[in-house]
Amino acid sequence: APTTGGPTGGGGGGAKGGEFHGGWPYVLAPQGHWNFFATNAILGGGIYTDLFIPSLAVYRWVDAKWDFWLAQSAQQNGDTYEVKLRSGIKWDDGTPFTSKDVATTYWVGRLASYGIWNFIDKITTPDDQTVQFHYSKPTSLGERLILRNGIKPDKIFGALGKKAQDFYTGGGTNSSDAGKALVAEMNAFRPDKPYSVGPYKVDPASVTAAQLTMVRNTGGLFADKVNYDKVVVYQGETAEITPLVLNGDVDYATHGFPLATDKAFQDKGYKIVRGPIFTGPALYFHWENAPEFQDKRLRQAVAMAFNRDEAGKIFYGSSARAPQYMVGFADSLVKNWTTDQSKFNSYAFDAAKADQLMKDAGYAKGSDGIYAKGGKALAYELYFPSDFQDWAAAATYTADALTKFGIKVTARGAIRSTQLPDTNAGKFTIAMNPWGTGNPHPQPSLVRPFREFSKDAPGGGMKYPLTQTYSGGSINFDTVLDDAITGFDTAKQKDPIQKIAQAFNELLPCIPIYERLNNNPINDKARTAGWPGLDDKIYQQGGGDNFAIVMIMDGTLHKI
Amino acid sequence: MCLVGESGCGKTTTGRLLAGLIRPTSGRLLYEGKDVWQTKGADLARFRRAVQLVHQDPYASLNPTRTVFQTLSAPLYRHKKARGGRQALAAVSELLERVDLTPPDNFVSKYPHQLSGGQRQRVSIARALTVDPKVIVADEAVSMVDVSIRISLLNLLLALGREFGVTIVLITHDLAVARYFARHGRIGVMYLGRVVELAETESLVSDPAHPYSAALIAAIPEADPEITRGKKRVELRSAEIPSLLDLPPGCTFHPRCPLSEAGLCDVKIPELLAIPGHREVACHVAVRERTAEPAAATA
Amino acid sequence: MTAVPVATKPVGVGWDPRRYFGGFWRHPFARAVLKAVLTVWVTTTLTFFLIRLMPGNPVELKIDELIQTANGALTYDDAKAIASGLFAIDLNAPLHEQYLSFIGSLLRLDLGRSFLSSGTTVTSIILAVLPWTLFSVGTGLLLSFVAGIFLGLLAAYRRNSLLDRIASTGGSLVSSIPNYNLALLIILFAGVQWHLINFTSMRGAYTSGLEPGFTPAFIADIFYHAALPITIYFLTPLGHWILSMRSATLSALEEDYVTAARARGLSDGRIRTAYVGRNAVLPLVTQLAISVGFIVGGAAVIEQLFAYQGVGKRLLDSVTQRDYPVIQGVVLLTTISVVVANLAADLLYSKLDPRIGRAGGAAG
Amino acid sequence: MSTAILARPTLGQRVAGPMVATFEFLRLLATRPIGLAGFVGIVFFIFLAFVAPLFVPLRNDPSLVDIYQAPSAAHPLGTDFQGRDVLNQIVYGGRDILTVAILAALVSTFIAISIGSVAATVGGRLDTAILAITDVTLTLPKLILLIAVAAILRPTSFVFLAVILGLLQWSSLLRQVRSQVLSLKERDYVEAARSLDLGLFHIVFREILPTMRSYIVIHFILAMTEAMYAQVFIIFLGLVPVSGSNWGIMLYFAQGQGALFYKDSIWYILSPILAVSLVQLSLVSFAGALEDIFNPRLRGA
Amino acid sequence: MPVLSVRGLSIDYLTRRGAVHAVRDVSFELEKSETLAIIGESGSGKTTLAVGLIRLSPRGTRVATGEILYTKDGMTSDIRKLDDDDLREYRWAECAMVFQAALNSFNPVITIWEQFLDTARAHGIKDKHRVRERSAELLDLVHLDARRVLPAFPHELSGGMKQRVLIALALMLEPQMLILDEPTTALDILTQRSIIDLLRQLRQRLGFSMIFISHDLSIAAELADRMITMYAGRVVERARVEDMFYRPRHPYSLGLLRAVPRVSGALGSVASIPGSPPDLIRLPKGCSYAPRCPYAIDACREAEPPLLKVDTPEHEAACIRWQHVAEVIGSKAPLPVAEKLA
Ligand SMILES: Nc1ncnc2c1ncn2[C@@H]1O[C@H](COP(=O)(O)OP(=O)(O)OP(=O)(O)O)[C@@H](O)[C@H]1O
Ligand SMILES: Nc1ncnc2c1ncn2[C@@H]1O[C@H](COP(=O)(O)OP(=O)(O)OP(=O)(O)O)[C@@H](O)[C@H]1O
Ligand SMILES: [Mg+2]
Ligand SMILES: [Mg+2]
Repeated sequence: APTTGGPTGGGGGGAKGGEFHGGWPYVLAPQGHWNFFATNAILGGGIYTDLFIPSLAVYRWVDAKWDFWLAQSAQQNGDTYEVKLRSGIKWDDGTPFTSKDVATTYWVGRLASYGIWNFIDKITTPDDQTVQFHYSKPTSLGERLILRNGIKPDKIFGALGKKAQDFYTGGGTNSSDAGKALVAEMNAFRPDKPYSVGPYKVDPASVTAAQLTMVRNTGGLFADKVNYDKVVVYQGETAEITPLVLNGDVDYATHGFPLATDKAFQDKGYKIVRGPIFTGPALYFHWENAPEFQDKRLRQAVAMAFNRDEAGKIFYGSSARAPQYMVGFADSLVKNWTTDQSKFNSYAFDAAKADQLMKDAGYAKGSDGIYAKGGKALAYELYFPSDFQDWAAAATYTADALTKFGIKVTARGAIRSTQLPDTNAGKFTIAMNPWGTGNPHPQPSLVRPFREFSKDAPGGGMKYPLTQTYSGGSINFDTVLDDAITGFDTAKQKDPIQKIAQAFNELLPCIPIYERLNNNPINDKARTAGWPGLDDKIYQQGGGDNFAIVMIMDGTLHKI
Repeated sequence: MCLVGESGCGKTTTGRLLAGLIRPTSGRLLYEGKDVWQTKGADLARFRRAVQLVHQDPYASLNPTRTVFQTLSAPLYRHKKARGGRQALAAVSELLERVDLTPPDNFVSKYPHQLSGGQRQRVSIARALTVDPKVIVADEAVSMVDVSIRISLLNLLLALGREFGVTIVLITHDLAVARYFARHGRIGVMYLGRVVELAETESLVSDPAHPYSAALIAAIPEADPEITRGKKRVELRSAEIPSLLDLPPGCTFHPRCPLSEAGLCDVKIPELLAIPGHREVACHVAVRERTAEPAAATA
Repeated sequence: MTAVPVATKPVGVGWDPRRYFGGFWRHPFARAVLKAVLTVWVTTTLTFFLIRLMPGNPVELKIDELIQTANGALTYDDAKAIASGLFAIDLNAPLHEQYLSFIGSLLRLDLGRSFLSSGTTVTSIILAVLPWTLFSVGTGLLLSFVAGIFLGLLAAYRRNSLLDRIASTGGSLVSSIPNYNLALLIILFAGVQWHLINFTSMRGAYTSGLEPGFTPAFIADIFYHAALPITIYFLTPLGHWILSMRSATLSALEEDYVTAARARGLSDGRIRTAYVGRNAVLPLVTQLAISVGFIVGGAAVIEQLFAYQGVGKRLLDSVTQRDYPVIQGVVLLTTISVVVANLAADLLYSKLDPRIGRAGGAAG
Repeated sequence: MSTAILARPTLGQRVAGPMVATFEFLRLLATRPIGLAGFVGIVFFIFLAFVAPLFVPLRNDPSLVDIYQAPSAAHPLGTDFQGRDVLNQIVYGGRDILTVAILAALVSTFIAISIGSVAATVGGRLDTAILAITDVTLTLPKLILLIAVAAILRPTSFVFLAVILGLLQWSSLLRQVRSQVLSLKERDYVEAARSLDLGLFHIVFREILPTMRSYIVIHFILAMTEAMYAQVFIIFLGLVPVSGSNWGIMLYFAQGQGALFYKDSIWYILSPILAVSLVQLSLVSFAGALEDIFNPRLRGA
Repeated sequence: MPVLSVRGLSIDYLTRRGAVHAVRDVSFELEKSETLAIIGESGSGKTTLAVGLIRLSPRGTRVATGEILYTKDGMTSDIRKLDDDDLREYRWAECAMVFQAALNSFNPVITIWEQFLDTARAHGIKDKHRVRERSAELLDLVHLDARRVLPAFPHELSGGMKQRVLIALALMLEPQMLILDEPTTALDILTQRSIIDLLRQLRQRLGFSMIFISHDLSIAAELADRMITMYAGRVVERARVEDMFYRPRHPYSLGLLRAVPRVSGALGSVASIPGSPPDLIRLPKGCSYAPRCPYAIDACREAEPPLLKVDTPEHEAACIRWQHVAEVIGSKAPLPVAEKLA
């Protein structure tokens, strides 16, 4: 994979000053806090953290290359990944940014189970500007795991990092009691104020339930590049943010807006960005509770029996589409990661074909439904998370459509916090759970049906047997999934991925309904300018590498 | 038989006790020689039926949601005195005629709110009669009906007593009513939950033995200006009635009694004792004065 | 609006607690306190066990959430490792042990820590939001109580007048619309359709960046931000107060002591306040306390809709996140505040009604 | 004595009585326009929810080209986010809501009446215990508890939901029933029935409960409003597994799908709001009128 | 000059069923220091009349006709025409009233002292000390301990105490006139006796006029100088107390007297009046007592008889058969007095 490339993009074309208004559902103090290793940090996990605890680099999805942020450059030397850091950058309290900060971030991150630690065994800092990651299990996933974590200050977390480093080098593990205690200590740690090495820093006094303000951090990364004096983040989920966007208070929002809102935005003249998210809902069949679907023909029939494209469009309009290649990861990854797309069936809506498949499988269609040979009518419940409004819409649509097709499906929703434990525990016949994930590598997407919702789920999830037969012979998904990420040579990984993709496409362990595109409104009339045309490739950014942040950082966006 | 006494002195309680509706804290209630509260089930029910209560308030004693017929027929059906509507109607009509609600047809399907106080009281009496009681306890049965029709109700009760051999115990606070009703019987005077004097009516009225009875008779206003204005008064020592929760020791009347003797009345509770003249009285002084050998009587 | 309950006979029925509690029990306030403690205990225990009856546990949810937000940066195993690290409590211990340790720490006023933010105590979370709910609910409720009392009294005095009709019909109309519908209607019409109010600027409890303190600017600001919730808390029970006060006044007006006061030549003002008003208000005081419980509960959806940082919104969020200690804590603390409101009402009632304090019995 | 008279009290009570009573009731109701409107509203909504679906075909096919239409002849209340007819959903969405409300009211009224009258009649420790429990439940913040309970117990069927709602709201009625029965059982006519040895059954069902009939009816109606409020409340908050379609779910989706903010979707979000509010309004005004009618003291001039 | 002179007063209650003619064409006079008793069955309009005299009739009441003339210091005014302030002054300062439900006449939530104070203030007495002295004095008059009673709440007093407190309160402003509506009905006999004695003493000492309402003849016999018998809203007989008891001229008065048994003396013959009073909305034609009257003749059912002077100038009865009644008493029906004289 390419590991080169300096910062690209505009670079401060516009005038300085002005404000940028975004929205994010952050958690308020005291539950919200400034320990970004633990959950519920204020703005934690959100795109805006990049503005004050930026990562080493950000990924340019369409170009498939890294744009360096805190890193100056990075290099794979054998089993060692070496990162050179930018110099002259200071934390908001004046401390210079060094390799210690990076090392501390990853040592403490080990307590927070940073994924990279599955593949490396140590970090070294030969000098203030250099950090080395030593792989014990080489993997092509590693680069992203290293480059996309926000860097936290050694000054605040150093003590904890030291403890962690000593503990792990002494052979400690997270599962030991001492490890647990250390993890608990890490989680309970509460820095008393925010910190920043990025262009902006959060003004703690401004944090209310409604909004918070970030002001310039003069010594930070890109401090001279960014244009806005302030970044305001409005707090709230979709329902709370919608009126703000309509009111013109918010320049850019990332929430998943329903169609009505989408339309209202368009009426207001906002631009709507429809970038990829690489994920969406899928139908999962319980292997034992709905044994009829062990026959792949039935699953294939279901995939064709209803208009999956429309199921997505109900909520998102043009921000959703049924995947072309039903392979378990996003269409946009297919070209790069598979060798032969010709045999991928798209399962386009075709009731007649579906009928035929059902007939082949031995089912008869009566006037009021489809019957098995024994005369048993097919009837199921589709268990969906009711608080995911987009899914809820798709679920009711799907249930109605399948019922119309002849398989009686009743949609039953419960909030995610109820539905997920239930589906994990296998308490369903058909469930709606996600497929795909926002990683440029397809393997993490493929993990979901086979491991997350089946093998690894407490209670066994859908209980899908991982050894199956398909046209290419027998396949054990578990081992092939491991093969797919081994080594640094991504070209070599294409074979196992092609194999899973083909098997997935034939067997349909789950039926992806649609792939969601985001529908981010951009208000370029109130405060912000510099947004490229909607066909710009920047909008194809995925996986949290948010384009707005990228464009704030590189100075593309500016005030009107 | 009549029971008189001031308000709150326990007349109603006594009435309900008699009817077996409440259990005595101590002592026994004998019916046909048996202790009622020792009997069980059917016997107790039989006793309860034998003693019926007619309540004071004509507006509360009938269920407002039930017609006269329903009120009267329920016990008839229940105790198998009537089978089927026709029999019940006949029986009900007869009862109504008996209590002078004529013609019965006018009354059977009326609800209580369509009746006057006197008529309600008659229905109450008729209801008591459905179970052929041996005793009817009429608790202030006439106090709340108009003066003008009281006497006819009393007469009705008296007539029922005569005709059917029912013993009627009238409870009242109005001595005049008691005298009228029990002119051939006896009157019991109650004070703070105890019977203080029990005597034949005329002798009680003309010559009360207990100081409380005397005070009561002297205090009653009469419907005759000359008599009432010329009456002799009994001066009480206090106008306050003690609380039932905190009864004075000894004779409960002693704090108010003009005859009270320190060291006796405020210490010892007087028992209801027979004295000459077919009467019983609960007063140390009266017993002493009216009995030849007081020592023997108290022994 | 309930029919006047017929007084019970408090005397001599069955088990006499006086025998066991002696003089202490006889004091109505002591009884109210005992009842309050019992209520709190029951609620706490109830939620404790119900929560443990839930299938699944928060760890799974956390894993799901981590995977969703990490955008593939986490494998399932990593997420699982992180999530397990977050949860200090052992959900597999025997229930009674968990319960005892829970009650134990409760007695030390320790409500535990948030599952999802293990460095934060539940107490601090709730203390950060409860005051806002109490402030908005309290203000709304008191305003509506006062207004309702006033209008109800007026309506009763002008019985069958236009004012009476408007107040009692309008009141019952507003009261029968569920509060969440009312809130939606306000947003829909006053906010979105007619642009009467800029409700987006009213979000939160106060304006970002404003220094909290007892300054006029800050106080005006918190009222501005609480205006919408307060409006709802004001409107929803208003009709109930009007109608109750109206009927209480009507029956007070028929009391003999009112006629007697008139006969004594007392001024109308004095009769209206000390004789009619005061007696009519008495039964409403208890209702006021009970309605605190109702409104704090109803506040959940109102706070959600108006983005107000109260305890109700916190509860809903905790429910979605399965943050057990916080759910537990919120239920406990709201119960306590409701119970305290009840206690206060009992106390107030016995102050206002001399028949209670000394005779005992009727309290509660 | 003719048989006609014979028929009057017995049969009369069963047939003519109720008819006369109904007539009298309607006459009294007619003098209270608001109560009458409430009554008409209830009848209307019961018809709408339970009878109309038998005649109006269900039209829930999504149609993407028709979403968020403003009211028109074809869709008198417009269409929803799936292009489905809103009026049709209103017609079909009342049954569950009303059924749950009625069931919950039945549950709570049943608990209140049975336990309340038992407590009052039996007395003693049982009564003390019941009273203590009632007092405690009375002070519980019920909606808070409901949020927790609903989230935790996940009522999947509407009977279950109704039971939960019913279990949460019996306490105030129980206390009132108990004190009513306590005072009623001291009434002279109940005492008379006891001394006439008419039996416990007769006393409870013929003497005591009938006098409380109006009272129970009113409280049943009020319990319905309470249950309906709470039910829509938790559905709206998404705390109850949603299945099928009802006004609460409509509201939940309408709000979630952003109908609040889109100009053409007013009718979509307004419809369930109005349906729920109108039912509540009808119930409350009818109960108010009933109270007026049944309570002669308030009847007044 | 009478203190109070009522002329042709009629009071109706307006109900849905129609107007209840509770008081019809009532006229009477109350002389200074005299006690007038008004007796009659329940529902005969006594309370309506009494309340009407101080213009306190409840809502939905219509005073159809008549005047209530009140004289003080030679000045006569019509109560019906007083403005609000004068009316308030008239109430209690001139004419105090003890209500039928006297036990509920106190506001339960404020102390007796405050209610005394309220009354005083309403009539312009601002000086608390004076009020306290005066109340103590009055309570002493009714044999109560002011130190105990004043700070008490009403529920802490017994019925008899409340009744006495109310009488004390009534005397506070030294009214010329006291209206007592069944002041002793709810009390037991000994308490009743003490109240009666108290009233008699007070009247002797203070010399106020008193209207005493009761359906209990015996109390009237105790206290009254003159009596009025009311039936179905009308005054049917007006007489000095002895005349009323020993020489009644209206069959209803006679019936009432006969319906009451006695405690002392001979029992005599006692009898109820059959039937019940008429519906005051739809009154029968003619004499409203005719349906129950044993002496009624056809003429009685024709027209309502006016009050006729009988025997003495001070004795009036609304009966065209009054002579017949006189005969009956004279011949057949032994009245108590006849017995006593015999
Ligand atoms: N259920 C009860 N519980 C407690 N005390 C009671 C009860 N019933 C009656 N009492 C008390 O017992 C005493 C006697 O009451 P009871 O009703 O027998 O008096 P009474 O002589 O009938 O009075 P009245 O003439 O007013 O009817 C009273 O002091 C009363 O307060
Ligand atoms: N507020 C009212 N509305 C309608 N009718 C009334 C009202 N008050 C009293 N009445 C009727 O007016 C008539 C006279 O009532 P009033 O109270 O004056 O009688 P009373 O002689 O004082 O009776 P009692 O001896 O029972 O006190 C009765 O028939 C009564 O039913
Ligand atoms: Mg009694
Ligand atoms: Mg009267």
